[in-house]
Amino acid sequence: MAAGNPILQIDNITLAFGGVTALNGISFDVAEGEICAVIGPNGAGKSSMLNVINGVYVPQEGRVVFKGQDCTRMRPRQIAQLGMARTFQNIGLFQGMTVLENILTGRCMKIRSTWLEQGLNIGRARREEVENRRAVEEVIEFLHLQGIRKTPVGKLPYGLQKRVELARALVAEPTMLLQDEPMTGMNLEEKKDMSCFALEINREYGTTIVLIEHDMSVVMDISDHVVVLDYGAKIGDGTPDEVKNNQDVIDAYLGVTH
Amino acid sequence: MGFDWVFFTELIVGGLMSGVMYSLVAIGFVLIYKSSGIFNFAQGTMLLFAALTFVKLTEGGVNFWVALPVSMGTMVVFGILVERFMMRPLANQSLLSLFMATVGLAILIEGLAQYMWDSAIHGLQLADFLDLALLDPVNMTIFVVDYIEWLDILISKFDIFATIVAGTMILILAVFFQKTRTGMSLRAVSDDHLAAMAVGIPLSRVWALVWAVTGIIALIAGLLWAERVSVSFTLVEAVLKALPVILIGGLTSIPGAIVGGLIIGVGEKLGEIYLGDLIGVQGIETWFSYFIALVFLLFRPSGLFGLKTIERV
Amino acid sequence: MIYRETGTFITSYLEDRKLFPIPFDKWAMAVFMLFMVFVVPFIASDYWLAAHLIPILAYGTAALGLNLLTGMTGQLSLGTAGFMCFGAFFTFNIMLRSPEWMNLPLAMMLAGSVTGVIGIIFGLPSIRIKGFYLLVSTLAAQYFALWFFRSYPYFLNYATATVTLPDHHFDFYGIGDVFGVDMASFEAKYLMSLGVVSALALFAKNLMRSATGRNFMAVRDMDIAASVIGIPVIRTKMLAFFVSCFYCGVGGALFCYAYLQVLGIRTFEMNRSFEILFMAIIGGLGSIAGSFYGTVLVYEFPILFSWAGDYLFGGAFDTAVVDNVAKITYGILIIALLIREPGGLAALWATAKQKLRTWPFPH
Amino acid sequence: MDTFLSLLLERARKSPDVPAFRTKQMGIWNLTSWSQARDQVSILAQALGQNGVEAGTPVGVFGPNATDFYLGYLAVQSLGGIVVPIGTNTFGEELGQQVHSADVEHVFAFEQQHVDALLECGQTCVKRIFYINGRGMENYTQPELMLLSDATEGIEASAAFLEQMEGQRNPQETATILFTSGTGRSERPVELSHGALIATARSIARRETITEKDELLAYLPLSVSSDFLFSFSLALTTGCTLNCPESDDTVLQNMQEIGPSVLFGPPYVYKYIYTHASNRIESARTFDTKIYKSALRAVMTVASHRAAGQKGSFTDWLLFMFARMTTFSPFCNIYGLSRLRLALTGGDAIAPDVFNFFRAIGIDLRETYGQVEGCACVTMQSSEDWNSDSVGLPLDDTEVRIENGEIWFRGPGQMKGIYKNPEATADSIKDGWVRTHDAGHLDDQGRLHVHGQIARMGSLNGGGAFASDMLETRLRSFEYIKQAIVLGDERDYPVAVVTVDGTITRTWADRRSLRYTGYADLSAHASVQEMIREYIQKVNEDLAEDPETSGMQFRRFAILNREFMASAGEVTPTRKLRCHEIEEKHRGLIDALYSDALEYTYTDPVDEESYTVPLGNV
Repeated sequence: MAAGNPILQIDNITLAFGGVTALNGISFDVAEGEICAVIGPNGAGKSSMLNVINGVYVPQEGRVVFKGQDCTRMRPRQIAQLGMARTFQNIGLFQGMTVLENILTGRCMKIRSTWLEQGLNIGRARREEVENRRAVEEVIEFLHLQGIRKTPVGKLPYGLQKRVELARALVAEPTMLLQDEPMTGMNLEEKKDMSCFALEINREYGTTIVLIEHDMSVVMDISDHVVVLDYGAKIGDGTPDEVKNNQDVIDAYLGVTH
Repeated sequence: MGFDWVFFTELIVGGLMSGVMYSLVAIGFVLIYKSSGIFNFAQGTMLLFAALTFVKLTEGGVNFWVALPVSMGTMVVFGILVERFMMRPLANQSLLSLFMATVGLAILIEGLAQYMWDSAIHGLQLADFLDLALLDPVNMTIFVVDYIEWLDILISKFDIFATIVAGTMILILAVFFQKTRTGMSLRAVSDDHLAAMAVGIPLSRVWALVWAVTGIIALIAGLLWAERVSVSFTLVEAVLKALPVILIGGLTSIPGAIVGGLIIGVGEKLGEIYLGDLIGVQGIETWFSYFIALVFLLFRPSGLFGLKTIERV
Repeated sequence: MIYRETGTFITSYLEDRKLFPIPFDKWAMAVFMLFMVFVVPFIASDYWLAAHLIPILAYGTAALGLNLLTGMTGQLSLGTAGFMCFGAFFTFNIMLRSPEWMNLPLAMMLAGSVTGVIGIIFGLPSIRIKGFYLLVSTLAAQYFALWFFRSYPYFLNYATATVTLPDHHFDFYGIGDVFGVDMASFEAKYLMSLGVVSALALFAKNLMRSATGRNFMAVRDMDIAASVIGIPVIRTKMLAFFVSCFYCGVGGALFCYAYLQVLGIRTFEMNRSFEILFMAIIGGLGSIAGSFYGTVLVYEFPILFSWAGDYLFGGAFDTAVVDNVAKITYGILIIALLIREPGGLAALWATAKQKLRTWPFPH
Repeated sequence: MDTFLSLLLERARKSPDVPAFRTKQMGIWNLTSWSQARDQVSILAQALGQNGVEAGTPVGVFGPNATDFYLGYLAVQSLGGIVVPIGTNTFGEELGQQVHSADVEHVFAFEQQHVDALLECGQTCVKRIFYINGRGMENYTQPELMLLSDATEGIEASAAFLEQMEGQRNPQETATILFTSGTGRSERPVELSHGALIATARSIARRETITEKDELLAYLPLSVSSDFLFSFSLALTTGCTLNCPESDDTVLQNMQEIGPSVLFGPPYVYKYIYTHASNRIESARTFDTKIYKSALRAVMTVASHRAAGQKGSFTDWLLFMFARMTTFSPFCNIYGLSRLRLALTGGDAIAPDVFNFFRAIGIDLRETYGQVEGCACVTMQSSEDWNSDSVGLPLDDTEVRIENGEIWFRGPGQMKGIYKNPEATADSIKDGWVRTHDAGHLDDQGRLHVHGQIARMGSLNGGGAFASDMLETRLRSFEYIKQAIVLGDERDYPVAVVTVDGTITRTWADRRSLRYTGYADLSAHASVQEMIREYIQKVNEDLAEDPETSGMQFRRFAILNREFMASAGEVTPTRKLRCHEIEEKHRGLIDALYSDALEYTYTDPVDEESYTVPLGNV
């Protein structure tokens, strides 16, 4: 369906917590360079899906293949090293740090100097700090965060925190970006900004984006490919138009009982 | 030399009995942890304070049956004060701050206990009081420190008594929290603070109650423990022993505290005798219980009965 | 009010990373350090050096070590005194059993490193265990340390209870003789402690403003997010244990060598761990300078209190009473501080500074 | 006589390493010294020359305040081209009109957003767009686009090239085309020569001894004439450093970092700081508030003495010094005003309260009067002018006269004319005098007093005189009122449409525990209505005292559901209200104000939501 090679293959994923099945035999592909939206009503298993993709949860069955590597059982860090970054639904920022420090943590995989060099503040450690800062500044400019560099993230309004989190993910230069409900709790203008950012990231850096959204209308305009989940099962998969006209999807969203 | 089964059994029984005592202390921790997420560091000094209050009263010639309720009352007042002046102002702060506050509370109580009474070491012959108090009708002198012998196994009578008291306390508490309205509201609070408040459970009252109950537990545990280790600062350290117990059981589980207590009680005794012999050094019981707890925790990071949390992100 | 920040701007990223971005702070610190190095040894009496400054430096190092672990990385520890014990004993043994060329600072670093490795061992459970559950592991370290050195008197050179640390351990390649300075004098010990502590504090500060420090704090604030963005959580925790225990070990060595002059197991009882925990908490978890503020307050509080008691009531009360009142006041102080400012003295100071910066505005 | 090019070369010769421009980019301040500036300009100029820019070519410069664009000015001017500055937030019809009326064929633009705006503005006269930042533009294939670094590739810095160009330049050449702000009349392209701009800047610099050591902050949109004069021209004539902030949101922050010593700001800037500060102090603890307020009283007392020319008591003076030291010196530090020795305002009347406040706390604030036609500055107050009613004496060699109540001026700073429009030029310049379309009078000391735009003065239907500008300034004096427009010409009575300042009104409302959901809801709140009414009543009482103004008392007013916005075309880049547009847009509301209605419901075209605006009787 989607053009381009699949960069991420989700193959028959089943995930259960105790007796509760959160995901039931989900399969779909994400093509390289596309924006793929995973939508569904509350409790459909969207976040669990994301957590499986980047290794926070290990599924009972099925495989996740990213860039041709089976990463079903990899740790989140290993998957991050393969080039996957993500943002969290309830903001996964480090509350004790400033905006700048938070974004700098996104560069952690680029650090080559040892802690001894850093503690002595010599050579490579100093150079790396400057290099990483430069990379961070580019993202700051891109996402218009210039005014709040030294602000502790806890003091920022919700919408800005989300943006800082996006910055932290971007600064790692990922090939794939997972966004967990990037627009929830935002006003219309912030939502517009957020979708613009997603489009720009996708266009300029060629980053593949998988985003989860509760609200269908926001993502339909920006995504190339939509996967619909409901009660842990996949009920729709296709272009936004195909999905919009899918009877199951309409039922799920209108709350028709099965 | 064959295996000394009698000695072994004695160890097990002794271990189980001290385990019950550990459990009693541990339950105090668990109650507070469950209701407010705080690891109550002041538990040890509360024991000391309660025991000292009682000892000083009786030393001053107060009758046992008066001293006991007066001490209990003191602990209830204490619980209410803690809620009002510590818990409430700290309500929305991080768990670490709350933990530290209890550390501060521990110092405060320690100073208070020693200021109000004194810092000398007191012996406590609970058995004497009990004999006097209960006026043992058939003169069986069951409470005199003594041993009974059964199948060649020597068991301290006082230990039996302590076990019975502790066991009863645990039972009462269990019933209280499972069946009564107040107990249920406590459980609701422990599940979800906000939700509990939303349905109209008065958080501050529940907290005050929990601290008061903990105070009473501390009194009883303090008295039983003091019999063994005397009323002094050592009582505080003895309580640190309860730490592995609750951690094995899981900080949130009362049954866990009981099982944990038994495991530690037995494990410690066995380790001391057999493992100590094996490696040829004495005194490993100071750290052996922590070691046992670690081994358990490595396999079950939230303890045996602790809630396994699914990390939601 | 005293801060004049208008007109201070940066033209490079290195400038933005400066230790003291505000010139006023830089100068204040420089003056303070010069005073500590060049003035204090000449004006302070032996009593002041031996009973105030040196112990504060030693305690401060340990509190800083604990702060790196608990405040920065969020791993709660009650084993500080145990790690200090390792550090002190190893330093003594290295000095005792190594050839002539060994010197005390080097021995302390070596002993600190060994302590760090032991720290990693006791830190291993932190891979699986989180929060308060981790107390078990650090308590095990505490009791294990005491038991270990009690059980193997070899490490105390077969002395009973305590051993007096010999003066020649302080010798530094005969440098004292060259300058005619007694290296075992309090002045020399003070300067050595100050040097070691300053170097360690600077190292800690550098570490905290670099990638490693950010990793520490990331693990503290949200370890799942940390692992998702690629921070090696386990390695970070182990490193935190290593660095923290290194500091505690050096602190323990300073405590015995510079302060107590004797080495014994009883120095490192459980109580010491608590004392240092208070220092870190009251000073402010997560703040390097805070460790020292806390140390000063916790260490000096009882002294000041009993002095004030004597002064005001002229010994009308017995010392035990004053002690207990001190404890009560102290407990209330901790609770009040936590209610008012959970970030400790460092946060209070930061607030005050902020207030000075934004006066007349509230923020 | 000098041109901007000769000034640059002189600076680069005399003080090559002195900082010329400083721009905050990527979190740090990047310095450009005069010699670096010369080298970059020579490269840029050669590149532009190769791409067809020559003497007399208008070149659009479209971007934010940044070193690159001021260097762009110089490059264009060194070739004899005409700089047409375009503000970074200009787009659509407005952009098209500017590009069209100044015949812009070449544009020097910043990034994607600007290129998009140019491509979409509907004008095809643009032949070449140089852009600096190519991010996101990999897929742009339009032939007119050229990445600047491609254009300058292989070109070496050459001072000789610039020196050769210098010989061909002439101070009478047009340096720039700036647009009149268009609050009343339509926007007109005004041609200003090198000589006029340099003479005006020199005149100011001489009066105030502005030197190399001064720091300027350039933050107004490039298209604003004050920016051209008070940033670019002043920097080149005096050699002081021109600082450019990082972005629009960080101006205040960057101002604190730099601590400018000379600053020009339209009245809204000072009003903003004033309101911001009073809002901040409102949320302080009462103790702090009390100290602040008594300090303010102390300085205000002395200031009013000085304004009245009296000598205050020694105690007053002592209190005054104490208040300045303890309260207002830190105050200035927070807002980055500590090193500010000359603050200028102009372009619109400043509210007297705001003016007095800044003078009292120790900022040497001066009002200027100017027009694009006169290089943005014609008269300027001196530091002895403690009242905001006059705008001071004319600049050197400049004369001002009043004819039929209208202000006319002539001097070295006057314009060459309206670009390619001899009729308009002839209408504006008569016998060497330039007309201003403003009414005013000269006092006995020769100081100019401005009454407002003639077009906005008129009479009420009853026959009484009417001056909207004066009334608006009075309303704006109130810190809760952010914007005000007053109508009454050829109507029965004066009415006002005001907008409230969101931040400070929120604080006010929160203190009274009012319930509201957002700005619109708050502005329609009965208590807010009442507060504004009380103020307008006070204004009416003041008006009643003077027989000349007693006929202008307000009868009705409305508080709009949102602020007047630049994006809706209601406000100019310097945040002056565009009265005509507003009258057009809000005709329904205005009609309702002249009826008995107590509220007016309409659909706001900005967000297409329906709002009910309550209408108040004073």
